[in-house]
Amino acid sequence: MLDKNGIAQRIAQELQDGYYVNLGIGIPTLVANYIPENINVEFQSENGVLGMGPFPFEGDENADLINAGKQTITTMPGAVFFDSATSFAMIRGQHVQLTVLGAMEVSQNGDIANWKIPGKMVKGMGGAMDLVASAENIIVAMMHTNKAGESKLLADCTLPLTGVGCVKKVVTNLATLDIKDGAFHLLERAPGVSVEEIVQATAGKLIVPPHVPEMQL
Amino acid sequence: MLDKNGIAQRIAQELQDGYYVNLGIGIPTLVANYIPENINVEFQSENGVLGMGPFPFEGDENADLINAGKQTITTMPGAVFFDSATSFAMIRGQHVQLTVLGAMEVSQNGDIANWKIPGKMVKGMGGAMDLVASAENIIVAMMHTNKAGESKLLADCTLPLTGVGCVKKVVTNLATLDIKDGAFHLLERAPGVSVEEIVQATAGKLIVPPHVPEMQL
Amino acid sequence: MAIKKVVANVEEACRGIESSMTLMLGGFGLCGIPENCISQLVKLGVNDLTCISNNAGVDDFGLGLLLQGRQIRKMISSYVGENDEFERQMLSGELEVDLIPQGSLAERCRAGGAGIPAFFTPAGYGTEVGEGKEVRMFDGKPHILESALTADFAIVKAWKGDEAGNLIYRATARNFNPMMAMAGKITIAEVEELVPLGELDPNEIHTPGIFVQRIFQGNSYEKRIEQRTVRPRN
Amino acid sequence: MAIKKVVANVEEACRGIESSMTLMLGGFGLCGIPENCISQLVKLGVNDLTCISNNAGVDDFGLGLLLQGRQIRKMISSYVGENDEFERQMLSGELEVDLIPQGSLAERCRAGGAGIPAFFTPAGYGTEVGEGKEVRMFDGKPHILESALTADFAIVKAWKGDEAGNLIYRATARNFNPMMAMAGKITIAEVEELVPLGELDPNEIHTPGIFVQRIFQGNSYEKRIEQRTVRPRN
Repeated sequence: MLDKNGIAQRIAQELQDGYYVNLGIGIPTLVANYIPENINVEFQSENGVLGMGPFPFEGDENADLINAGKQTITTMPGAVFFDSATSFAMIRGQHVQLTVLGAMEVSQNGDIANWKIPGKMVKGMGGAMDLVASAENIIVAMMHTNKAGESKLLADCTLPLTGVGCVKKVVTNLATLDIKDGAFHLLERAPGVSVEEIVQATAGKLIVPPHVPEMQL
Repeated sequence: MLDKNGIAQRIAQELQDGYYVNLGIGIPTLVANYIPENINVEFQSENGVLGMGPFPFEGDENADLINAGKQTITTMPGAVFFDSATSFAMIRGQHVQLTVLGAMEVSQNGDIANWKIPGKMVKGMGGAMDLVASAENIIVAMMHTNKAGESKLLADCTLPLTGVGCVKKVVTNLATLDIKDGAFHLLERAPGVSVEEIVQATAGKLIVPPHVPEMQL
Repeated sequence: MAIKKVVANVEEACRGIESSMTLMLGGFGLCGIPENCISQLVKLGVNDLTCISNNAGVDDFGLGLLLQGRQIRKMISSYVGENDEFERQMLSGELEVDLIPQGSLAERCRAGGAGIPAFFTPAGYGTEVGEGKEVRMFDGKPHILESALTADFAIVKAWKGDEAGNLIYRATARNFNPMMAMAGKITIAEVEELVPLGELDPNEIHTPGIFVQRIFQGNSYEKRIEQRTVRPRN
Repeated sequence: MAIKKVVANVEEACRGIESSMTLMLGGFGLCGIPENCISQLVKLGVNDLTCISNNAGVDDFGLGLLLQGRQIRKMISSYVGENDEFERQMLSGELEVDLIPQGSLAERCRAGGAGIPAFFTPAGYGTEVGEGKEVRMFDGKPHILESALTADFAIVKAWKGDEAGNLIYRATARNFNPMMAMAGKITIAEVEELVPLGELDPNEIHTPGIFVQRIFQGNSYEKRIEQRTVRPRN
């Protein structure tokens, strides 16, 4: 079974040379720690920066330089700042090649719910709806089940949707899955996880091929 | 009767302190020569500059610095450059207080035709359609009649339209006129021009008040 | 000569802001917010405000200060609720909240300033954001029609500005400020450094002065950091 | 590390441009046009092109060079006809011309790059530009629906650019270049000065490199002036 870092590590394998990537808050942020050697990728933060670097050294924080998670950051050579309209022009115009997001629920037809729980405090969707509606290539990073042990991979989402039919791949603590033709397709098992465990933890329609390899991390 | 400079001089009286102004090619360009003392106005050129100054001194021409008429220009302190989308955001968003344009025909309900003569070479509307569709305050600068002696102030335009119901004021070599309620309203006679001459030269519906003052230039 | 927009101070800058008005306020989180004007709004005590701002500040800073005084009737934002008072007012129904996808919010402000009354975007289709909105297919993909936003006053914060109202922002403090500057009937800019005409390179300006009606040099900027993340030296 | 976009020369930059493609070309008149790439298009001899460009050059410079070789099937522009060959081809029906209000042209390119498939504008309502287009009232005023423009290749010219494709334009040579850079499936930037990563201030960049796929340093810029207007020294 993977922990959060393992999920991030597996998703990092999806990075390709020349990708511009938008990482959501939470597990997705950790993907930046596992960029494969010998490829160049750039991280876009929707508050208006391309070419983010690591966190600043203590004392070097700049209140005017943050990421979408409102964390202080630095920039790399070749970075650029822009306004929010231009930022979402990049996203909506499909200039960002990969978006990695967390989710509360994903359905077998690629719907995603990750912004609102009725009856609880609603914080808002931020840029998530723009990202999921426009990105060609969305990977959801999440735990396979919620804290109550219920599957987050469902036939239909029960929570208010963030986007419809947009998720193509999910990486969880248990598995890597593709979404197509109205079903989850099991691609890989997390280390030490059996197909049976994944079947048990998946409420939506799951296609299991005869052989399911274990992830190589 | 006014010449082109006289028309420009009369229109310059409409300038008010703090106005951003877009001047079309031809007579409108001359308005910049008659800015009243003690007021500040700024000229916007739709190819991407605010704060135009005079033509450059010989030898100082910069191929990268032109106005919408493709003439080499200079800038004043406080000038700013921007792209064409931003430029028309200023125009369409009504941030420009006054637009002065030439015209081939103007109708009594404020329609304007100034871009195309069927059967002749068509050069295009450039920014004219955006300007007339959006400006709150459009003044047309033109000769009262065409070269054949026919009125350019008509009941209806005969040429393809540039915009509908948008012109509020016309300054010609013969007169200053407002357009409202489906008619031209005679406001002023050009120096030495009689009301009768203006009536003769105006094909559209013309409202003539009992007293028509002569322009003060 | 350039048209000058300089006003003496924040009091003069905020003149005319009244209760029940719609205000746009630049900033992302606490980054690039118009601190001086927010303080002045508290002082003026105007209420029943509709505030268009990507976020709503924290309990004791940014728009949180206006929430404390219950000056805001309605928030139009993409992400809110970093503060308890906000949550209390929202759950009790005192505060109306209209949540908008961040990209649509940015584009709707730009559209308001650019004279584009409406545009189609895929963001929010099939969600509650799309409810009641016109849907149209483009290239086989559903889009919803979103309308422009404008405000009685737009209040923005820039790094440098000149007497003509030309503005330059710094790093990610730019965010929503440029679009909101375009969309205000009256736009107020507070700047960290106000410079004479001619000191800014015309090629480097982010917001042309034509969009700005009043500019003044702010003071005592706190520029609070919301999430201080650092790595150790060595 | 930043994603590098540098190609060796204009030949490499224009690789893949084929007959019958749609190209966007930046510039206003002869100001800010991609001179090197236009020469290369002449050399490649591609034809049946649809060219989206505000203007069409003059007889012996700019897009006029492509017209001479009858490489263009269709021009999408706001203002054309500063050259005789253009006029001859247009009147004889060899050349198709689609005239678009300049502001709508700029906004349609931006929309193409920004994923906005359509928007409403007042420009052209009641004229032949509005014929066949959807009309809708906003605030009591009629608007027409305009659609986004994109291109197989967008070809832009900048003053400075870095290895990551970040671009800075100079003065009014900016014009249509930034929007077209956004709207190309592949965007080629030729620059007067190509600099290493880190030499451009991230705060002063006009076109972020994400919009640019290929960049090269052009040479022998003629930068012809269309209307040389001067005042005498004295």
